[in-house]
Formats: sequence, C-alpha cells, structure tokens
Amino acid sequence: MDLDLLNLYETMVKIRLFDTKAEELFLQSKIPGFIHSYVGEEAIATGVSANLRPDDYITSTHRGHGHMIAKGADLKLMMAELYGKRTGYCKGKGGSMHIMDFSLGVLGANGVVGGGIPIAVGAGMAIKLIKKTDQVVVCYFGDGASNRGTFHEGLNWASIYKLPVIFVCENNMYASTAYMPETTSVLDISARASGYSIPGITVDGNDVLAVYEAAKEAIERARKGGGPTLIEAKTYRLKGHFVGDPELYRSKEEVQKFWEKEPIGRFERKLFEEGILSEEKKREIWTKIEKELEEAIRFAEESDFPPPEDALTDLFVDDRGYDY
Amino acid sequence: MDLDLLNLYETMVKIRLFDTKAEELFLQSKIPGFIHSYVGEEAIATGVSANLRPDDYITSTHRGHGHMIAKGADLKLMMAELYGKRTGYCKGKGGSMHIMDFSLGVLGANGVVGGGIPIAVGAGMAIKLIKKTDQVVVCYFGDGASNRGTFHEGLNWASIYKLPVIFVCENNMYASTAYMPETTSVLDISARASGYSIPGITVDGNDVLAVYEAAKEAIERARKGGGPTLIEAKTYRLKGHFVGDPELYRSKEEVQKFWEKEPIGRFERKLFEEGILSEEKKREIWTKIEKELEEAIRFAEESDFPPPEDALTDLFVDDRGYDY
Amino acid sequence: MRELTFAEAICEAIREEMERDPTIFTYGEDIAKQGGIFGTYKCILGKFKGKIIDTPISEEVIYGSAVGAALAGARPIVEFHFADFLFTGMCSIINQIMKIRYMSGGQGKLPIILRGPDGVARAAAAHHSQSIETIFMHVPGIKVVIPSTPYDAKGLMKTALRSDDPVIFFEHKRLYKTKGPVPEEEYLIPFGKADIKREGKDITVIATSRMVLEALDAAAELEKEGISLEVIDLRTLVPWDKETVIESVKKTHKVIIAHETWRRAGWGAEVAATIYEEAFEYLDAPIKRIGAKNVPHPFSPPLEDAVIPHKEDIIEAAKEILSF
Amino acid sequence: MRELTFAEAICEAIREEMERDPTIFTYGEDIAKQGGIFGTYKCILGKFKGKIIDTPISEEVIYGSAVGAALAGARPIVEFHFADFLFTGMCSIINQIMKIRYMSGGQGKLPIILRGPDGVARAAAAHHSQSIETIFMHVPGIKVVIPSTPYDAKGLMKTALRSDDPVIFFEHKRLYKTKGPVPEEEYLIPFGKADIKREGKDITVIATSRMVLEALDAAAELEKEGISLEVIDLRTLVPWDKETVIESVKKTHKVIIAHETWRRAGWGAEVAATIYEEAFEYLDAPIKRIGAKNVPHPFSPPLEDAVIPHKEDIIEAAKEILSF
Ligand SMILES: Cc1ncc(C[n+]2csc(CCOP(=O)(O)OP(=O)(O)O)c2C)c(N)n1
Ligand SMILES: Cc1ncc(C[n+]2csc(CCOP(=O)(O)OP(=O)(O)O)c2C)c(N)n1
Ligand SMILES: [Mg+2]
Ligand SMILES: [Mg+2]
Repeated sequence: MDLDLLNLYETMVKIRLFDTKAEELFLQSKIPGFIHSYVGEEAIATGVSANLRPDDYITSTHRGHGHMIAKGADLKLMMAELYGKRTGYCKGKGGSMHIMDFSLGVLGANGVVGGGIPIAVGAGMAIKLIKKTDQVVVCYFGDGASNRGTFHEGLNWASIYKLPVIFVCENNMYASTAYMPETTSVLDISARASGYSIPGITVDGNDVLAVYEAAKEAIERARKGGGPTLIEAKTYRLKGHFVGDPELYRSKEEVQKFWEKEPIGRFERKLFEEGILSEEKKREIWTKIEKELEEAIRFAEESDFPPPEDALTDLFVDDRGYDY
Repeated sequence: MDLDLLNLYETMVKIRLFDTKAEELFLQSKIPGFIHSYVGEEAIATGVSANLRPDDYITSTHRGHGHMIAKGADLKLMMAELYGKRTGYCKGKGGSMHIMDFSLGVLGANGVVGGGIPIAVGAGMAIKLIKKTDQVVVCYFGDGASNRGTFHEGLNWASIYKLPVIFVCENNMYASTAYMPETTSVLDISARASGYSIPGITVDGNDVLAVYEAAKEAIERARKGGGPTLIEAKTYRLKGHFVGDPELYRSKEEVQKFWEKEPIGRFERKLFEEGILSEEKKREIWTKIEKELEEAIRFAEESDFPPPEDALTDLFVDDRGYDY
Repeated sequence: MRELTFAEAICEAIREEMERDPTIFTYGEDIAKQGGIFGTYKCILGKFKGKIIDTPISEEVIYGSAVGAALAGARPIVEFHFADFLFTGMCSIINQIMKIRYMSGGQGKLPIILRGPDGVARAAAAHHSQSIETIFMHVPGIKVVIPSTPYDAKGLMKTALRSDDPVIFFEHKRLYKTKGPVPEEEYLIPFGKADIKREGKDITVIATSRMVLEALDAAAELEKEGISLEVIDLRTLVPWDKETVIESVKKTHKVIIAHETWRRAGWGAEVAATIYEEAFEYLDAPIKRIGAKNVPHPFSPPLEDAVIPHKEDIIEAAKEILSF
Repeated sequence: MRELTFAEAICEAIREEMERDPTIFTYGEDIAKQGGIFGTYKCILGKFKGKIIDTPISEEVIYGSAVGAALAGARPIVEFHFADFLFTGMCSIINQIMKIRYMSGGQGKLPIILRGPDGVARAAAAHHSQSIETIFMHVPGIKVVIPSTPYDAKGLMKTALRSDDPVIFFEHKRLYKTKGPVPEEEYLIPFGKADIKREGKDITVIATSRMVLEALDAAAELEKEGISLEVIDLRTLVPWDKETVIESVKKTHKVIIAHETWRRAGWGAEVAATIYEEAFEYLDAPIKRIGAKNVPHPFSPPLEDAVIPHKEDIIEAAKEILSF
C-alpha cells in the first residue's frame, strides 16, 4: 500500500476534532451516557489502519471513536449513534461505548475491558480455518486490559493456531484512575509476547509513522500466515478517563508535559518541515473536516429518537415465540 | 530446616501407595465419582512441602492427593472422604476432587482447573497486608491451567503486591487428552515469569532434591518479603487423566519410556548408592505405610455414609431463615 | 425404527449438518482425539479435517471467540465441557454472545451453538453437576434447548445448526447412554414447541431433560393407582411453549413442574407464575414445584440423592396435589 | 434526624466496622484514589493505610482472592465495580466463594463481602446497567442484600460486616445520591427481615432497591384515587422474609411484585410462586409481576425507559388487579 502522509494527517485531525466536539456536546448534555476520549492517541488507530483493507476486521474498546474513524466510519452515523438517534450505526441501541459497523469490519466497541480479545481471536479462526483468506484482524486494547485473563488466553490461543491477529496494546499509562506501573508487573507490555512465543514490539504511539511501520510488518506477516504479533504503542491519555472525570489521581503538570508530545502537532511539524503540508493545505483540511463534523452534528440533531417499540427489535434474527 | 532424605522417600512412597490403592478401590467401585492419580508426580509435592511449615498454606488441584499427603494429611480421613463417608475430611461432601483441610493449611483441592490460583493470591494478601506474618502460600496447578486467565491475573497480581506466593506448575505434559505443546505456546512454562517480572525456573520434577532446592530458594525469598516465584516442575503423567481413561491420545510406548524416569525408583537408587537406604529399611518403610493404608481403608469401609439430612448442613455458618 | 443413543443422535445431527454446511466447525476441550468425553463426537472422529479442534483450557476465549467466528462468516459449535465451566467464561457469553447483535442494532447474525453436558453424573460433586439453564432463560439473548430423548436431541440440534441466533444446548450426563428411536430420514424440530410425552387427564407434569424420564416413570407407577399424569416436555425454554402448557392445564387443573436445577428461583418459578397469570381460574390447587435442594451438589451418593429430585418426589407431589 | 446519602451511609458503615475490626480490608478497581466512582469510599479516602487497595482489572482474582483472604483470617470487602462485571469473574464467585465451605464439610468460615453498583444509571447501555441479583438467589451459597434507603444500607452493611458467611450487596446507581435519615447511634438490621415501607390495605407491593421508591411514588399517587398500597421492601433476597409477605397477602389478597431486573425468570417469579403455594386461597387475583423487558439495556434514553419498569407500570398493574 502506498502511504499518503496527508491522508494520515487528515485522519488524525478528524479523530481529534470528532472527539473534541463529542466532549463539548457531552458537557452540553446533548450526548447521554459516557464518552471516553481518544484525544492524544490518534496516531495509533491511524497508523495501524493505514495498513488495513476494507475487508479486514478490528475489535475496539470503550475508547473506540478513533478506531472506527480510522477504519472509515461515517461521522454522521457515528454522531447520530452518540446522540442515541435511530439513524445511528446501532439505531441508538449501542451508543459511544458499543458503537460498531460489521460491514466496515468493526466487530464492536466494547464496554467490557478486554472483551474484544476473544472476539478478535474468533474472527482469526474463521479466516484461517474456514474462509482461508488473507484477511487480518486487529485487536485494540488498553494497558489495563493487558492484566485481564482474556489477554493471556487470547495471545496463547492466537499463537498456537498461528492466527492472523495483530494485538495492539494502547498503553496510555492509565487504566481509569490506576497508574499503569502500579497495576502492571512489566514496564513494557510487549515483553509479555515472549510468554506466547510471538513477536512483541514497543513503539512510540505518538509517532504515527512508527506505528505505521510496526503495524505494516506485523500485518504483512499475519497475511502471509506468519501468525500474531503484540504491538505495544506507548502513548498518554491526555483527557480524563471519561468526560467529566475529576482526575484526582494525577497532576495537571504531568498532563501538561504530555501535551507537548501529542501526536498531531508533532506530525504536523514534520510535514511542514518536509514541505508536504502548507498553512493553506492545513486550513483546507481542517475546514473540510469541520464542515463534515457540522453536518454530522446537524444530522444527529435533526434525526429522531427511536420510538419505544424499537426496544423490542434486533435481539434475534428469528424471534418467533419469544417473550419480550 | 534440616532435610531428612528418608522422610522425603517415605512421603513419596506414601503418595504412590495411596494413589495406587485408590485406583484399585475405584476400579472395584468402592470409591465413587472421579479419581485423578498423582502417580509419577510424587517428587513435586514432596520436595516442595519439605520446606513448608504447618502454618503455611497450599492450594491444590483436581489431582490433589499428593499435595494433601505431603502437607501431612491423615490417610484415614482422606480415604473416608474418597469413599464419601461422614468421617472423611469433608464429611463426604467434597470427595477426591474437593478434598481439603483448612487446619492443615490446605485451602482446597479444586474441581476447577486454575481455580486455586486466585485463592492462593488472596491468602497471600491476608498474610502480607493484615496478618503481617512470614507465612507463605504454595499454589499448585498444571500445565493446562497455565493457559487459563487466572494464571495471568494471579501472577501479575502477586508480583505487584509482592505476595509470598510460590506458583508451582506441575507440567506433566498433558491436560486431559491435550498434549502440552499443542495447546501451550511456550516450551518452558517458566518462561512466562518474565511477563510478570518475577523469577521463573524450570526443574526436573522427577528429581525430589531438585524440586526441594528450587522450592527452598523460592520459599525463603517469599518469607523474607521478596515476592512470588514461578517454578515449573517438569514431570509426566504416568496414569490416565482419570482412572478409567481410555488414553487414545498417546502410545503405550511413550508411557513406558517415562516409567523409566519415575521419581521414586530414581531417588531410591540414589539412597541405596549413598548408603542411606537399605533393603531392610525399605521394607520397614513400605510395610509401615501399607499398614497405615490398610487401616485407612478399614476406617473408611467401617465408617457410615452420612445420613441424608446432612446434605442440608454446612452451607452457611448462620442459616437462620434460609430456605433449603 | 432404528435406535440411537442420545450421544449418537447428537453426533449424527452434527455430522449431517457439517456435511451440508462447510462453514460449520467445532472446538472445545478434549473433543478431537477421543470423540468427546461423553462420546458426542465419536461419529465424526478423524473426519472434517481441521474443523474439529482441541483447545487450551481458556474458556473466556472458547466462548467469546464464537462471536468473532460467527461475524466473520463461520458457524461455530462450541463445546462447554461441563455446564459448571460456563461460569469460567460467563462474561463472553452473557455480555458478548447474548448482547452484541442487539447492541449493534441488529447488524449481522450470530449462528453460534454452545453445547455440552449438564446435570448430575454420579458423585461428581459441586463442580461437575450443575444445571444452570435458568440463568439463560432469565438473562435475554440466547435460545435454550434442553432435550430429553435421542429423537428430540437430533431434531433440535439440526434446527440449532440452521438457526441464525445463538443457541445453548444442554445435554444431561445421565441421558447420553439412553436409547431411543431415531428415523433415518431427515427431520427438524422447531424451537418453542413442547412435546406431550404422555397424555393424561389428572395432573399436568411439566419437565425437561432427565426429569422427563423421571416423570414418565412416575406416571407409569401412578397409573397402577388410577392416577393419570400428562407429561409435557418443554424441550426449549427460550422460547417456551406456553400454549401447549396452558391448554393442558385447562384440561387437568393441576400442575407439577419438575427440574433438576435448584428449586429456588429455578425456571419452574417462571412457568408456575405464568400459569397462574394465564389460567388462574382453572387451577384447583397450588402448583407443585420440584427441584434440587438449595445447596451445592455433595459428593457422597446418599447425600447427592437427597439433594436432587427423583420420580418419588413427583409421585409424592401428585398425591399431595390430589388431596388438596 | 441527621440525613445521609445512600453512598455516605454505606461508607459510614464500612468506616465504623473497619475501626472496630482490624481484619477488614477492601479492594477493587478505582477505589483508593478517588473514593470510588460513586463516592462509596469518600469517607475513608486516605485512611486505613494499606487496607484500601486499587487492583488490576483482573476480576477472576478480585473475587477469587476473597476466598483465600477469608480463610487466612482476614475479612475482605471486595468491590465489583459494576454488577455487569460479576460475569467476568463468575467462576470465582459461584464455584469458589459460594461452594467451598459446603464442599469442605463446614470447615472454617467465609466472611466475604462483594459489594458494588447495579441497575441502570442513564444511557449506560447493555454493559453497565444490569441487575443480576436473581442469579445469586437461584444458585445457593451467598446471602443477597439489596437495600433501598440509606438507613437500610447502613444497617445491613454493618450486619454483613459481622457475618461469617459470604454476602453480595447490591447498590443501585440511581440510589447513591438519594438522602434519608440515619441515626448517629449504632444499629444493625438483620438479614431476612423485610420492612413495610408503607402500610396499606388494598394491594401488597413487594419490591427492592429502586423499585421501592417507584412503588412509594405509585402509592402516593394512587392514594389520591382512594387506592391503598402496602409497600414491602424485602431488603434481602437470601434469606427472604416469607412471613411478612404472607401476612400482608392475607390482609390485602392482591399482590404486585416489582423489580428492575428482567421479568422472565426474575426473582419475582420465585416470590410469586411461593405466595401461591402458601396463600393460594387468600388471593383474589393473579399476582402481577413487573420487571424489565427481556432484552439487553439499550443506550438511547427513550429506549431505556421503554425497557425498565417505572411507577407507571405499578399504577397500571394496580388498576388492572382491582378490576380483575
Ligand atoms: C471487565 C471490566 N472491568 C472493569 C471495567 C471498568 N473500566 C472501564 S474502562 C477501565 C480502564 C481501562 O483501562 P485501559 O484498558 O488501559 O484502557 P483505557 O481506558 O486507558 O483506554 C475500567 C476499569 C470494565 N469496563 N470492564
Ligand atoms: C475451568 C475448567 N475447565 C475444564 C475442566 C476439565 N478438566 C479437568 S482436568 C483438565 C486438564 C487439566 O490439565 P492440567 O492443568 O495440566 O492438570 P493435570 O490434569 O495434568 O494434572 C480439564 C480440562 C475443569 N475441571 N475446569
Ligand atoms: Mg490505559
Ligand atoms: Mg497437565
């Protein structure tokens, strides 16, 4: 695949603006429920997804907006879902934490930490054993999730059957209020790969090109039957765990320090330096995305809420005799 | 602790004879349920327990007779439990797979593979955080269990809080019908220790002295606050997974080959060579144990089954208002 | 007509459907090399290369992977080994398998079968004896099949294997070796259709699984005393066949519900409450509910017998109800 | 009298008992640094050094460790974060915590408290909204507390903390901020004792948790129409107070049971079936059961409202029952 750097930039900006806007709308009580912001982690989904085909799969997390957008999601349907409208990706049944689009290969954001790992492994089994294609599955999860049993069971399983699954651990140094070194017994989560005899690599998760390269190698290997890889992308959660988090567990200074390393400004400087991006081009990109976002918000706001009776649909394909 | 080699020998023989007899009694339909034989793995529990104090804890597995005996269990109460008699360790409620004696520090054989790991970790927490003693906990589990989520969660947890827990993986090359390398993604399970920043060591599990030494080091470290260790004791399951297993998944030749490495004969030869054991002493030991075992069987056979109404006791300490 | 055992009938259904549908594959612990511990995979032993897979002891992935496999286009049959170990991967089942289609707003389909043994064997004790179908009737999102005869097992398994919704299929351990007529010709049994296993006029007995056989035995005995039981086998609990039940109740005016799972808050309570709701004026006496005593399953045979229900309990209940 | 919120009342009970009993300690996710996500640990924030512990996201160990901690002499209070994540460690709860004392034949005691939020918040969707108390009423081995007021919450928590049996304590998310009188003096509320929250003569409403408040609201409205509801708060489901319920039924002859958990096979079915069994002739009309619709919890607020029960459902049921 030919790498279009401006495309990467655009995707990162899209994620940033979407989540910044989502936060704002949430604080205005326009979006109900919970929102987990991906701000500061955009380079990961962007760098990984640049290697994915439309028919590849991903499993996402509670912090899944970026994963969806990088896989090509429509902002209108996303925003409508966040609003709980019937026009959203899940007709309002999923919301931010369970947004998904199977046709895009997104097998679900997931409210259960580590819950996507078995799902990713299962998709890998279908690919390898039944469909026998060269599709791959990317499984995103956090540093916190790397302490769940599903991590262990999933990596061992993928290794044994040599499944085309790329495990991408987004180590943003926090699991909710918990500082990663206080609950995780390794400094580099990638070190755990050796327990499953698979390659493990740590990359700078705020460097979109580093992520791209690491993912490229792992995905190519997986496509060729070389089995799974564990990629740890080190980043930092610039926002609270969820929008509204009082953040008593860390200092403003610490957060400030990491803002200086955030991935978009960093990539932007590089693009400027290399003459790939100009102020004009930048304005063009931002304006385009802002417009797209405005449209998405308008779409969401103008859409209807689902009627109450919709609550009793979509559980089963065949619900004859079922008792709601 | 001063190591009494004859004591080790005697414990191993006791385990061997107990499980050989239990198998026989099971095949005679005197023992109901399931029996999982520890034959061939005696060196592990024996070598480990030689380092334990009465107030130390262990958690055991479905293959737990050896662990119990090495921790000092009374064969009468054990046999009565296997028979399902009211005089057994658990008044007939537990049976072989759930035999336990809290006063001996045995926090349960366990019908759930990997189920003892969280329990061991919890005992470690109570010791370290509440009781602040130098007790330790030994957590036995199999190679199959090392692929369960509890293994991962438990080792990470014990590492973080530096708990006095020694994880002893009895790698007998099989998990029921599954050959270890086909379901386990590492050759040495001890290699997984690095994923938790704790020491990991592989020992010859058929060499009681090697087990003893490895356990000694780990247990001493744990007592001094040095945290957990993962010990992998490589052995071989000489008997079927359970008594009555048709064993279609391996060849008789393979099993035969491993009988040559079984731990008791090996240790015996060494003791003979070093003049510690004589034919006479050997006969004395075996006879003593055989007598103890006969008594245990007589005790079990002469004991009563629990009366039906006993089924409705022992669930709660306080069952006022409870509805059986 | 040809007779098959319950285990053979299930295997035949799976074999026929695997021949028909190349997307079906099956995995679990100890199934590939011995044909399953209860012989449910004997007829496909060594067949369907690469599609009958032994897995690690990693239940959270065993179950959760089914979601990914199904969404990626396969049709997994997942064995749960023992119903007791559904708890080991319960989050994958209840939070993923049973919710993801609804959360997605009805995207895709989830042709997943979870199947395996439940119920008491003999002295298998608290970790290998549970019947937990009620949990899956309570929490929405899966169809629940719990047959009592080889004929029903085959027909329902075939329906399950053509369904696009998740199905959990409970096979009682004591039924595996029971024999019954199974035609050579293909047939399917729809979900939600109870079967009147014996017509009668005095009392309606509603049961599933092993308790159907106990009810039939009770009916045969009571017939000698001139008491006529109508025995209804629900066969599926989600959906369940209210109409057949209510119709029978309107005829007999007296009801016994019998299941092996714990009596308290067992599915018998739901069926009873529903009958009262829909046929209150037809009832001559309170419904009798029969189930296990509210304790774990004890090991010792006399205790086990005291805990689980038998035909004697049905006979006693019938006499009580007639003297109300 | 002094007023406390529900969250404050729970915290006060824990603080008082921790001061009294040095073996109590508490752990779970996100409790130590922010005082718990719903403020249940605010009053002990920074106190009891080393005894309030943030853990990794490792639920199988979070729950299972309680067994070891209790058997080794401590009294763990384990937070389950969200009731939905009880499934993540369900085997540790159902197969270990709830069975080990029975399996051991009544050795030792298990002073374990599992506590945390259940029920709907607002648009938290399918992974953060469940109420699953029925499962613990069905499977034997734990006491189930599910209070509705700050007063009850404190008194029951104190009883739990002096109990020698495992207790699961459900705190509804929408109750945490509700206020109510709580005396300064010490008091305990026994398990198995329902509280008549409002006396009435026409219809008995049996409820728990949030539905008690809905029932009281319904009663206030219906009073204007001359309809008098008696509202019984069961407070504990294991054991549950049959006597108080039956007595009330004998007075009113009409019953509504209301819970937020799914209606089908919810605990309302057990209570209903029991009432029919014990007071059949006293009933003027079939019992009305109110619970959630049998679907997962949808995200969008209008859908959520369509799924969970409200006071309007109680009012409607009351009118229907009176016109039977
Ligand atoms: C099984 C489970 N346990 C607990 C939670 C509550 N929870 C939601 S997000 C979170 C932290 C996750 O941390 P991490 O995996 O590092 O992801 P991040 O939020 O940092 O992206 C927790 C504890 C949950 N959703 N699922
Ligand atoms: C959670 C769970 N899954 C499956 C089983 C069924 N089972 C019992 S023993 C066993 C194999 C265990 O292998 P290993 O841990 O290596 O111990 P070993 O039997 O070799 O001593 C299995 C699969 C179980 N008891 N518990
Ligand atoms: Mg994180
Ligand atoms: Mg093994």
